[in-house]
Amino acid sequence: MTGLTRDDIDHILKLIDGSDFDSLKLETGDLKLELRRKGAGPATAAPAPSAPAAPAAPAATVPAPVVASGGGSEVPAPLLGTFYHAPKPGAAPFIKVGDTVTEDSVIGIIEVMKLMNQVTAGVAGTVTEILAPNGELVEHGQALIKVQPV
Amino acid sequence: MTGLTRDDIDHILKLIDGSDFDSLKLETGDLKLELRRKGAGPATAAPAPSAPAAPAAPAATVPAPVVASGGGSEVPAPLLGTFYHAPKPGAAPFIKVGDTVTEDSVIGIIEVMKLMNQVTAGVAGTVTEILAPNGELVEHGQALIKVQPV
Amino acid sequence: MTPIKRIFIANRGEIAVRIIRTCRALGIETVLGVSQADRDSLGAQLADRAVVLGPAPSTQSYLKVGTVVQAALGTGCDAIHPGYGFLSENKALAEACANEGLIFIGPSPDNLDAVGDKLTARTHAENAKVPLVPGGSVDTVEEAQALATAVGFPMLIKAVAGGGGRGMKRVDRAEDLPAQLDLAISEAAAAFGDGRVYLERYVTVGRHVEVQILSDGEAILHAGERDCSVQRRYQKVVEEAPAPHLPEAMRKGLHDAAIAYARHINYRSLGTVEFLVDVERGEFYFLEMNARVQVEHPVTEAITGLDLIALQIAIAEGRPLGMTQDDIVLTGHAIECRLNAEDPDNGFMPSPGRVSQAWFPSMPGLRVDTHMTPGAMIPPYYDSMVAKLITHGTTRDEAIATMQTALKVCALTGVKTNAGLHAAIMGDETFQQGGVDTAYLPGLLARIQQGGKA
Amino acid sequence: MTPIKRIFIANRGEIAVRIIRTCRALGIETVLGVSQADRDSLGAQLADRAVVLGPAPSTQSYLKVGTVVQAALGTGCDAIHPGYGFLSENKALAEACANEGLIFIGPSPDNLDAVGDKLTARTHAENAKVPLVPGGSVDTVEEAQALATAVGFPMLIKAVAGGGGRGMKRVDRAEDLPAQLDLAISEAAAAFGDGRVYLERYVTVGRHVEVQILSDGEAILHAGERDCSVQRRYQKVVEEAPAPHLPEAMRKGLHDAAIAYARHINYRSLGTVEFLVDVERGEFYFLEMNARVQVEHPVTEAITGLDLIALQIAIAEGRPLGMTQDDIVLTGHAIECRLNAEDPDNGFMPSPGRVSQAWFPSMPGLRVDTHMTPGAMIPPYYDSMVAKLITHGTTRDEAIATMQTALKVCALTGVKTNAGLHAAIMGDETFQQGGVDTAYLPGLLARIQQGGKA
Repeated sequence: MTGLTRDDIDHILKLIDGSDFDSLKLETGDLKLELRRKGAGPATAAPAPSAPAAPAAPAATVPAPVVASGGGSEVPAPLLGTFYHAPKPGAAPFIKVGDTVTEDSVIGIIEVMKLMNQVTAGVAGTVTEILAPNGELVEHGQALIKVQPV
Repeated sequence: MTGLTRDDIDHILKLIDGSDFDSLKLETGDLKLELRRKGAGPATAAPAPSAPAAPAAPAATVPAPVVASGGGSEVPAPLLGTFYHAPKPGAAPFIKVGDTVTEDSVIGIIEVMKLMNQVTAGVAGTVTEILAPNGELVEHGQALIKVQPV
Repeated sequence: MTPIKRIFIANRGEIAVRIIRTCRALGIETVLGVSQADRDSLGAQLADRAVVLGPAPSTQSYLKVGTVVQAALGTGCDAIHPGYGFLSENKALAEACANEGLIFIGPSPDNLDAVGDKLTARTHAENAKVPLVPGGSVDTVEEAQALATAVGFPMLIKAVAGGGGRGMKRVDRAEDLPAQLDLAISEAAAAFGDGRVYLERYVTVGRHVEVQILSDGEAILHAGERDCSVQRRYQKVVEEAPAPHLPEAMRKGLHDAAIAYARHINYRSLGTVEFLVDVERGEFYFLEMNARVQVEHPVTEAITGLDLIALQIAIAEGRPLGMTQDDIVLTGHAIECRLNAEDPDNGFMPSPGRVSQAWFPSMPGLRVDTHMTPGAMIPPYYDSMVAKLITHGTTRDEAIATMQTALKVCALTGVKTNAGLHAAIMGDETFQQGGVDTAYLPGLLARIQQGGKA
Repeated sequence: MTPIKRIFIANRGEIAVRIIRTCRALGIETVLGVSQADRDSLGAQLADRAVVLGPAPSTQSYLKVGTVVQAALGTGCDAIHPGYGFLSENKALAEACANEGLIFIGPSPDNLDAVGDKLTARTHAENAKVPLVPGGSVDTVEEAQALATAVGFPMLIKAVAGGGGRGMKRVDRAEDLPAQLDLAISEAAAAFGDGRVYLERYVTVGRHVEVQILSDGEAILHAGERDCSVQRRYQKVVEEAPAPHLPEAMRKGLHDAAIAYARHINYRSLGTVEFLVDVERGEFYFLEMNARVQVEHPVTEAITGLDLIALQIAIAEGRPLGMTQDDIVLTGHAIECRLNAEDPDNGFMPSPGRVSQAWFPSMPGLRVDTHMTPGAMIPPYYDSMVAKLITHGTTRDEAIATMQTALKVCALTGVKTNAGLHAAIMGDETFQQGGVDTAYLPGLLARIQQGGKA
């Protein structure tokens, strides 16, 4: 277990003082520190309507930035749209839990007004969780899947 | 230099989550961590009028709670009133920087409506700084002097 | 005339913020005395300076006369505004101010004497020919029995030193009187250190109507009346102005009686004379005079357009009111809902804690007086009132409709509040008809509890 | 008639909060699309749901038509409110809404066409017999010279695709015309991808007066006019209603012209027809029509008592206005000050950052529309307007006096603001006299800069 030094604490303080106060995330080694002001989190969700069937059109590829996390890396949605697990309705999903992915592995499709955008993992490792449900709206930056980096 | 462990961080997080959000003070070893929300500090002071001459009446004794601090212990005012360094105008001050005090040493007088309250140090050590000026209003809890504990 | 330059505010919460608002408009500096629990409160942030008086409990901070006066002097203030509650009607503070050359923004110590003791206040009312509930003071059981025979049961035994509903006993039958009297006397002695009691007729159906008085010592004017009959356990919940469905002769009678009382005691400042209106008999009785600004003063401000705090400060400065009764014109109807941090589902237990959202947007006809902000802390030590919603409309119906909208739009989350109760009252047909008495709210609460929709 | 149940708000800042306020009052749910920079904004907290559209820059979030429509569909909304700015007059959004079965809370794509292109708008005005600044479109230098001879110098060359002061060139002499025209055409082509320009007489002393239009497609009503002449670099700073010192015949002429224009293009929704009032000649000229709710709509709400956002939603639902011109009664005078986070001492540079205090208490006659709270972040990516102070009084003097008090009382600290400039304007004798033209504010700023007290 890595200990924090006084310099680390100074660094935390600087982050808080000089930057956005509402939330602070700090990662060092296997330690993840996350502060968020009460009441400042994302608003609670109104129920979404049932999603249309996933389309089968070919898709543009959008690399997803990777956010490191204590229990693995979360792959966030690179854009807002409807997230699909499979290339078309009834087809096998691009990935499932336990799969090994490379940075270029397609993990799903995000549709924006009939435009299909392939999403790649952006990180190599083992898929540990599928976070965003099939056929529902994902926000920009919303975590889609979780990957344990190799 | 003492390092913070993950448990320490958990403790910080608990303090923030479960308690008053506006400010957090943490001390461990010689490390002092203090967080305060921007804009939540005490209001800035309007100028105070010149204080009346210090009276010479005998005084009740009020023990001051001690607040540990990175650079020594601050002795806070146990009540609001006018703080006097000396028992009467022109007399020598009760203490000066460099003096050694015990817990029971009188460090000054706080007057509230002609009632004189002797303030004791509440901690043994060497006086390193006189913080509150003579003859001026001190708030409840305001730091009066600084003592380096022995 | 002594212009005030810097006011020490000896209070907290919404009224401290309300006073700061008028002071900023007038260009008067403010120093707020706060307890340790309130050092990050909105009032402390808005005042030009805030000083910590002492620890959280009021007895160690807001109620310490010497500390308050010392703090006012030490911060160069020339006046003290006591708000309501706490030291607002405390003669010792008014006297200490006089001794120290500070202006007490309130009436004189003599005025406070004349209204502070319930029995003295009753005597003044008698002398001013202001109607009183039939009754009087009693020392012995024999006196009490004679009085009861003359007045008739049910009767109420009240402690002279009581107030706000404390120290009251209802007696329905003559045979219960001796034992209840003994009990009342010993309870009063224990609770208030003053065993004196008096007997009054118990008025079963009554409305609480009070008249706002403005006096500069020469001109004594009224600013209309307020109806505060929507009460729970003697605590006002909803107030309005004017009082609905009052016969005009009775309304005028109330105004005249209030002025007569204030004139009789040479009252000078803002004040309120409270009456019990006996709907069955078509009569009204003097209850007491409050020698301070009231929580519900905004409904009067809404229908008169006056700034009562500004007037209170002007009177304290020695300025003449500069107006006559005809200058005070009442327009429309105003309603105030007291938003409390309390849990209506749990016996209205106080619900202190950290507020997550506090949003009271500008809306036509809405005024909100509050010290709440997102992230504000409601400490458990003080009153649970956290905001006052005041609506003003051309008609009473319009004021109610605006309040219903305001209750839907505004947000105070993170703590439990009585907002739902206010929505139930505003939506209730009986309240909408107007003119409810003090039995109304307990009845509505019982109906709600029985599962019947309010 | 299609009742709206859930509105997607495709905007940010104070107007998002303003729309949420009316939706809460109407019982309509809201979903707010935000950029990453605005995810903790007040609007995001108050909406029933907030979704992140994309990164901070508007081009990647607020301006992406497809993303906005997808977000509205994906969150189950049945309508989109575009606010002002951003996509509010974007025909592609209105069309996409129509294709996807969403109600666009604004006019039809055809209406947007009719007012979006400056030259088309001019042609419509001509056909509707609405007065235009003498001038017309030109393709060649010869055409321009002929036009200039007929109209007279000084003239203004305007880009057809320009707006908000961009793409304008003043020409004072005939010999400068050819070169300036060439320059204007190539600049317009470069800036807007559209090289078309037109020439107009340059009106040296003008007042900016605009008429609020309400149309359900059948009834076309006006809600009075607003005077927005206090401008700095074509940005409105102070607005008021009604326009002071306007001859009644001219006021009626403006109202009639606005209705004639709206009727000519079969306008249906809320809209504003802007005019330039030529004080010297006693004439007025059509400028353009804005097919959205305006920043300054609250001054009209103050003097009419209408909720323009509620009316805009009702029209979008297909409801009839349910009123006639006589039902719109104008009462008193209202003024709006746009509080911007900018540094007046440093060329009005935007001053983004974290707000420490934001306090806008209820005061008689004051309305504040804002998304500021203590601790709020003002991101550097968007408009610097952070609050609108609106005062309403029986007279213009009263509205000014209330604004002066409000500027003293309210607090927005932590960032620099133009509050001091507003105080200078409100205290300036020329402004107090009323009826200033668009040259007024630059003149006042010059006077202030020269050290002369405003």
